[in-house]
Amino acid sequence: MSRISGGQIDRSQTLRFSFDGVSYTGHPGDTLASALLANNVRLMGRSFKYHRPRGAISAGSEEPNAIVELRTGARQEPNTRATVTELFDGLSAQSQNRWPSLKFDAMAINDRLSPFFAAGFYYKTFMWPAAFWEKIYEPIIRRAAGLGRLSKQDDPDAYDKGFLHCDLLIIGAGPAGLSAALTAGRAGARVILADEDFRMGGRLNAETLEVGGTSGADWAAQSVLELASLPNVRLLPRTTVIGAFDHGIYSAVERVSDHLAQPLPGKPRQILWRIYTKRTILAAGAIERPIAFENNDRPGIMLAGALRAYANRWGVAVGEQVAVFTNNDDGLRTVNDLQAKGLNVTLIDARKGDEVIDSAGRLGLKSITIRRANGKTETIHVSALGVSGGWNPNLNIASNHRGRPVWDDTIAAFLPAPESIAGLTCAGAAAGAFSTHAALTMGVAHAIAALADLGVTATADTPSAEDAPLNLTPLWYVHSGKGRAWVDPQNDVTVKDVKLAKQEGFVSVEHLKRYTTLGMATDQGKTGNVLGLAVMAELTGKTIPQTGTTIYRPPYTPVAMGALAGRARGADFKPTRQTPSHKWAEEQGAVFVEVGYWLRTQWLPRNGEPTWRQSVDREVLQTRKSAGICDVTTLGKIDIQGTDAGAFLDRVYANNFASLAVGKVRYGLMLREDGMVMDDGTTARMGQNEYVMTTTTANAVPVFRHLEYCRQVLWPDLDVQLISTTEAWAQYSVAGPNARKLLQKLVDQDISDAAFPYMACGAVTVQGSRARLFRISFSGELAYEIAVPTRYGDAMIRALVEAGREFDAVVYGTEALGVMRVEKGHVAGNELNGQSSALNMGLGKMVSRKKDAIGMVLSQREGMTAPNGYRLVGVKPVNPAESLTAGAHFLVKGATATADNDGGWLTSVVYSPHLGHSIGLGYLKSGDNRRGERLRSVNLLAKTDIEVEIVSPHFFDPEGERLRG
Amino acid sequence: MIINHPLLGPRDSQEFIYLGDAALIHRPDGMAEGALERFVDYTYLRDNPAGSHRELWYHEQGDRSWLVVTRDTTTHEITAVEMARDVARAEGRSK
Amino acid sequence: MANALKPLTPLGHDAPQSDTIGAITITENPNTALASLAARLGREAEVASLAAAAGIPLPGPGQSEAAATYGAIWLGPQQWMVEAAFATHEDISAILKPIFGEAASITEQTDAWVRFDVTSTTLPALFERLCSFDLHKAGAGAATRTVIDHLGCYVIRRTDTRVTILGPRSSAHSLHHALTTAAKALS
Amino acid sequence: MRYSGLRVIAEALTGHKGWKPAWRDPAPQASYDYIIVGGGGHGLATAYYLAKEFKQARIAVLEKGWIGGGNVGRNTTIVRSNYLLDGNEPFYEFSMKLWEGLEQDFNYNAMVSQRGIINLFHTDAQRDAATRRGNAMIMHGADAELLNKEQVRSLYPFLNFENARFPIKGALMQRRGGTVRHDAVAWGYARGADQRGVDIIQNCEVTGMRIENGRMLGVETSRGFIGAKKVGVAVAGSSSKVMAHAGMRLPMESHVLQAFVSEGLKPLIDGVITYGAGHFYVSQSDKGGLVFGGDIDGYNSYAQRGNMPVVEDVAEGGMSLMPMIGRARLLRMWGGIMDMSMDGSPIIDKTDTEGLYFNGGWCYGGFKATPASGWAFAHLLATDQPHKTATAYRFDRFAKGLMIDEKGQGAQPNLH
Repeated sequence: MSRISGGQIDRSQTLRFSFDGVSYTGHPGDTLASALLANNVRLMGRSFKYHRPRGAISAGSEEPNAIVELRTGARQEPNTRATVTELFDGLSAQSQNRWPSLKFDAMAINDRLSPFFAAGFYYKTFMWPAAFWEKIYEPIIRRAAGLGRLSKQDDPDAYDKGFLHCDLLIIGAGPAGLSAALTAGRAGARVILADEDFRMGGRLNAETLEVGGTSGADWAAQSVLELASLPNVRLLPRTTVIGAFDHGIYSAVERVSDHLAQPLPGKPRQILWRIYTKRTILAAGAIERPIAFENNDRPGIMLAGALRAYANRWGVAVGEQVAVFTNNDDGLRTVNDLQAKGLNVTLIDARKGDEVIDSAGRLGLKSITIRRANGKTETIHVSALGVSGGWNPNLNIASNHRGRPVWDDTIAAFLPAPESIAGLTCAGAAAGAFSTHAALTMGVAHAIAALADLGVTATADTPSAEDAPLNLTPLWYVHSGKGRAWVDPQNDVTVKDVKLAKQEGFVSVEHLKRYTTLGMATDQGKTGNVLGLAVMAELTGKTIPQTGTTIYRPPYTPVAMGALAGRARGADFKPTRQTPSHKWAEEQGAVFVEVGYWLRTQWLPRNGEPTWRQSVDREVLQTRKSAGICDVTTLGKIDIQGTDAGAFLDRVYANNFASLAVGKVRYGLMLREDGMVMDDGTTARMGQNEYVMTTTTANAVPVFRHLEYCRQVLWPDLDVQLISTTEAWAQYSVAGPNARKLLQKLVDQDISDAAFPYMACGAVTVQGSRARLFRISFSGELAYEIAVPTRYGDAMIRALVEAGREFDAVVYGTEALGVMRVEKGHVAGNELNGQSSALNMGLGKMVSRKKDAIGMVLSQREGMTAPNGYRLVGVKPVNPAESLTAGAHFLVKGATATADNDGGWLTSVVYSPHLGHSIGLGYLKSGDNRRGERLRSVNLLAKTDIEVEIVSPHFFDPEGERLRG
Repeated sequence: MIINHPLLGPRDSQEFIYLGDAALIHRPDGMAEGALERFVDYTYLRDNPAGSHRELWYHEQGDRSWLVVTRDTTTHEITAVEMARDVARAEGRSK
Repeated sequence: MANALKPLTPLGHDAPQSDTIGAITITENPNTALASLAARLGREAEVASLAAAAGIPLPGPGQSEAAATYGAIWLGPQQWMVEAAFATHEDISAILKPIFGEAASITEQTDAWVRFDVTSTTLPALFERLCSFDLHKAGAGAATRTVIDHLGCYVIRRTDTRVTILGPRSSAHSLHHALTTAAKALS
Repeated sequence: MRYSGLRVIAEALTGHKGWKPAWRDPAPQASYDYIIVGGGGHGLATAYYLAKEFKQARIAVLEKGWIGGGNVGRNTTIVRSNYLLDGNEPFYEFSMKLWEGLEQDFNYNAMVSQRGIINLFHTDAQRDAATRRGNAMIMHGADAELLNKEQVRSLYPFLNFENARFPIKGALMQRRGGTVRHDAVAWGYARGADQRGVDIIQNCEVTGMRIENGRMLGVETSRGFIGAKKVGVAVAGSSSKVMAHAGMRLPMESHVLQAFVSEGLKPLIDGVITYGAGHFYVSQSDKGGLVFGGDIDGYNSYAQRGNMPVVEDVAEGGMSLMPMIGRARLLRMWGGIMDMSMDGSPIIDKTDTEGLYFNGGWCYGGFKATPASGWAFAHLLATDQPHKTATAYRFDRFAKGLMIDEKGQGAQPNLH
């Protein structure tokens, strides 16, 4: 048992967990890694390429080796770092990327063949024969690659998003972060203190150092208690700040439930916080780096600080016989602490010329070979080796805005560039200040400075602490034999690979990274990048800063996709908009269709109608025969008022509006400035200075935005006011020969043709309640649109249906609506495709050139007025039994199906029950001169090829007598 | 990003819709001589500077004001936010 | 005028729906009539005095204000949403138009919106999960439009413990779902 | 030096001593016949084809940083020729055919992998548009199939077919579409061009253009003046900056497009999937990462980094399309600067300055276009005639009203 005394674990409680099916126990406060080590399990994973046996090298989120599949079933999480996985009762984890088992991994053959798998080898082979790549080489590579497995089941957990605001965000709750938070918190500022660990305190929890006369860990605990008592301070443990974005916005993930077997009912697994802050202090500490030597990747070989952390924080000795290989004084701390714990420790101090040159132990470290300064080599038996090549300030977030870090020779590491992110400063080890004293004082000083910017006065109160220097003498890799020395352990990038990259000219740090995959693993090179850079620098005889720097992009550590999506998934992906007749339609068993966010009635099946076509045919025929009712509420409605409203409409519509009389409606065509059709609809003049514009359902929002742009930006002195009324009114179309009779039963005023002629509009009452009536028609029938306040929409549809009973009126959906508009040759979505001009649509004459309306000028360009351009045509099959397909293209008889012969395409196709055959609208080159011509409509996807006749787009009542009836 | 709305103070740019270069304020006169050439230039050509850029944003999920935002396209730093209507008037737009 | 048509609430019921989840109560409120009021160009001062005379408050940007009969929410430059009791002001635009004549543009908005009144002693914690409107800072009277689960909504801080949300009526169910889900996550 | 499996084995057995630099590191000469500004995919491909196909010499590629550091090194690696319009489809199909023979042609394994791309549709209108597009593709010699819902399900059973806000109705499939190892494309062209005598000059930024009475004389650079008979600019993302040296304003804006990769996972997704109801497209790299992207951030930017709203929007699309990825982790995100043109389509054309040629405005389409773009630009530079597949990519199409607007969004770059 390698549990030793001490540590911040609760030994009074025992937690059961399993790894690769074997049961173990641990304690609250353990991580999966500390608990496994406590159970003498050092082997935790396999490397990506060579499948080398691996164990934890760190005690933090920078871990590249100890990554496992956590949990089972739909909650299985691949690539989870054992070193930051908080232990819970019942935890189950599996090793990954090995077969058949972790101890006996067949893929380890790659390790034997490693000479053939040097950096970039795959760019140089697998090219012959060409067809073999997809068929043979790549499938093998894909199967072998990848790390953990996703369950392929839907993620069962919920994720939340949230928004937080503060004066000062402090990232990291080590000595610098805590002292900054205490300083700012006591001064009354709004503070957020976030730390990725479940226990705040940072390195203080892993050290035996004293702060203010008490143990660092106790000081941290007391500080956290005080901060928790301050109402203006928000503590966010288990929260990783993943990136710095523009203007003081930071993104953070709080792991609300990951330390539980599963989330509590109603609770999210994680919350993605968007933090708005005025100032930020990055106090994320530093990350220790290894020294590369042959076979430096065996389980049991760790960073010296991690070895110390396991002993001090978790009461775990990784071995009785231990060695420490260091080039700085921090490594000596590990020696002292472990010796104090009664372990037998050998020191190899590189500064004295001693080096570790090799190690042995197939599945875990058994011995190391040391070359002493005097050249003598010796092999000693150890089960743990702590390595310290120095510490890299954890400047990750500070480089998110691509500010280049600056090299500091005294610590042989990169420091965050000053001012690299507006409002952010770095304190403590993250700024290269490695002593506890420096961290505490810097935290205090930065908090005072940040608050001073905001006009808040804070006072310094810094506890005493050690202030020892690092005394580092750089050593990056040990020069010795032919073996491999790992730089990036997960991706199996070795010193040799860096040398090969150099040899082949991939010297730029970006080329090095991309060619060798250095730093591309799940740890994003937190431990390996600077080492790789240093090796390249040595090879090229340049300094490290000359060779390049490494900057980091978000996220700081990998983030669950679920957290980034939050609640917006499945049926909640986007909001749903319901029409006023929705409840009624549901009762009738209507079939609904998504139209943008709207759900509209597509058709209303009646008993004994097995196919949708029968329902739609009935709706169309009955409407044309008697009367039909349709919910048209989804059309955009924009209330336009002001003394210049008429002049305004004259500029946003291509056709003339100035002459529209009060009480009248007119069809309007709206162009984009590039001359293409933007939208169409009717606009009604309800009063002297009052208009109601309707837009297509799809363009309601863009058109409103465009109108605001026109009145605010283009013509700021026009007296025009706008507001949307789309949802304020429930609007129903009543169409068909009996439409008037039907409506008259409900409308209190006379709506005879004389009193309410075609294209009339006005306020009316429906059995006493307020309503608006428009005599407009999309179907080509005698038709009205009646609008009542939305709350009465449900009652209105029921009233209309009731009133229509004597006429056997139907309620029709979007399909029947579509049939009738194609029969009438009205353009809609498929024709209003943003690529079509008024001329293309056969509406060229509507574009007035006598006024400066938007789009008029550019619609006159030669390319848009060419006579051989597309024109809207009607299309019908020569053989009525054949049906057309929207999207099919036009070819003349005998022409091959090539682009040169492409005449155009069918935009919309419906079956016209009125005509008894399929009909369509299409865009055909020179279409308006080709009436009566016979062409082929070809759909190469379905291999259909039918003869069609080009006809007028107005299939039904071309003179429009019915709608005036 | 945060846009400091002249009337409403700092707002998340997610509430806004971006249009483009504020030069769009200067729509040519469609009835004037040589209108076509001017409209082609106005509609299609952009300075697209790497640096300070005056651009139009619309507070769609807010007060529906169009704003002229001066923003550095290399750092995203915003140095000025004005009501587009005021800017348009100041630059000679009227009816 | 007597009304033959029977109204439905935005959530599709005869009576307003109310949900209490933990310490949070979310109540549908159909009893307010709404109309937008926008000053015509150049007649802003006139509108201000007419409003004052009629007891209609015209709060500044980001604000709402309640008076005896009328309340108002700032919508945009020279534009407000006027509130009054539905029982007495169902035809609110017809009531307001005579007050302002041609000095202002008035548009009925009552049924364009679903109104939810949210009461809780922990409103800031709830709204942290809904939108970027900071209720820790925004006291009574603060009002803004922002985004809640992709929906553009007005959030009006009536008191420390009561907030009104005006959302698009057609999405009443989606908005209600968003509010109750957030409330459950906190309870 | 020729690459081959045998060579790899031989080198492995002799300690990899024999590998030579993939390309030289020459100092710039006083003048060249051709200067290609921009050592990205398009610039390197242009130089390669100028030398190999058009037998031209005295060619230099000037790169301000390191080659392949622009969009060719920061994209989602998708190749396809599923375009709609006559102005585009022949060009992208030509590009696809070049991809299909590329590796043998330049003797570098760029892992051109034709595992198929599907564009999902969710409404009847989208299906109609897909039908129109599919027919246009076939008429231009490309391949296209229309899949119904069940065919999509059989390919990708884990997509969200139940309880979806926007149900999947089917997809347009191009089986020849797929992915390519993006960095390898730049390296392969660079190596191939270098072997044919092209000088690839890194860390050499063009700071000005020397033009006399309408004629290009050469370019001022951070490494001094370099004379040239013809200068071809292929600097996507920086086009406006560089062409400003010639006093030109371009019909484009620079925008940031973010792209994303997840942690390595065992194989899940074989081909490329594009969501039709949200901003999300995804494939899985041979290394195991899910490579995905969505919409541009939408504001002018040269910053090569984006903001969270788009990240969250993309994740929402991903979770809605394939809820299994909730527990996969986003590993890294990056931003590339796109030339977003006014109609969403590129320009490969001469300029009013004699001897100055321009290639840019690729919007999202740049990577898949790399081979054809290089070939067509080389053709223009060598013959002063547009390549037959690129005749529509002219500057004057806007003045003439001949826009190539695939999305029908008009003159607003951030909508394309």
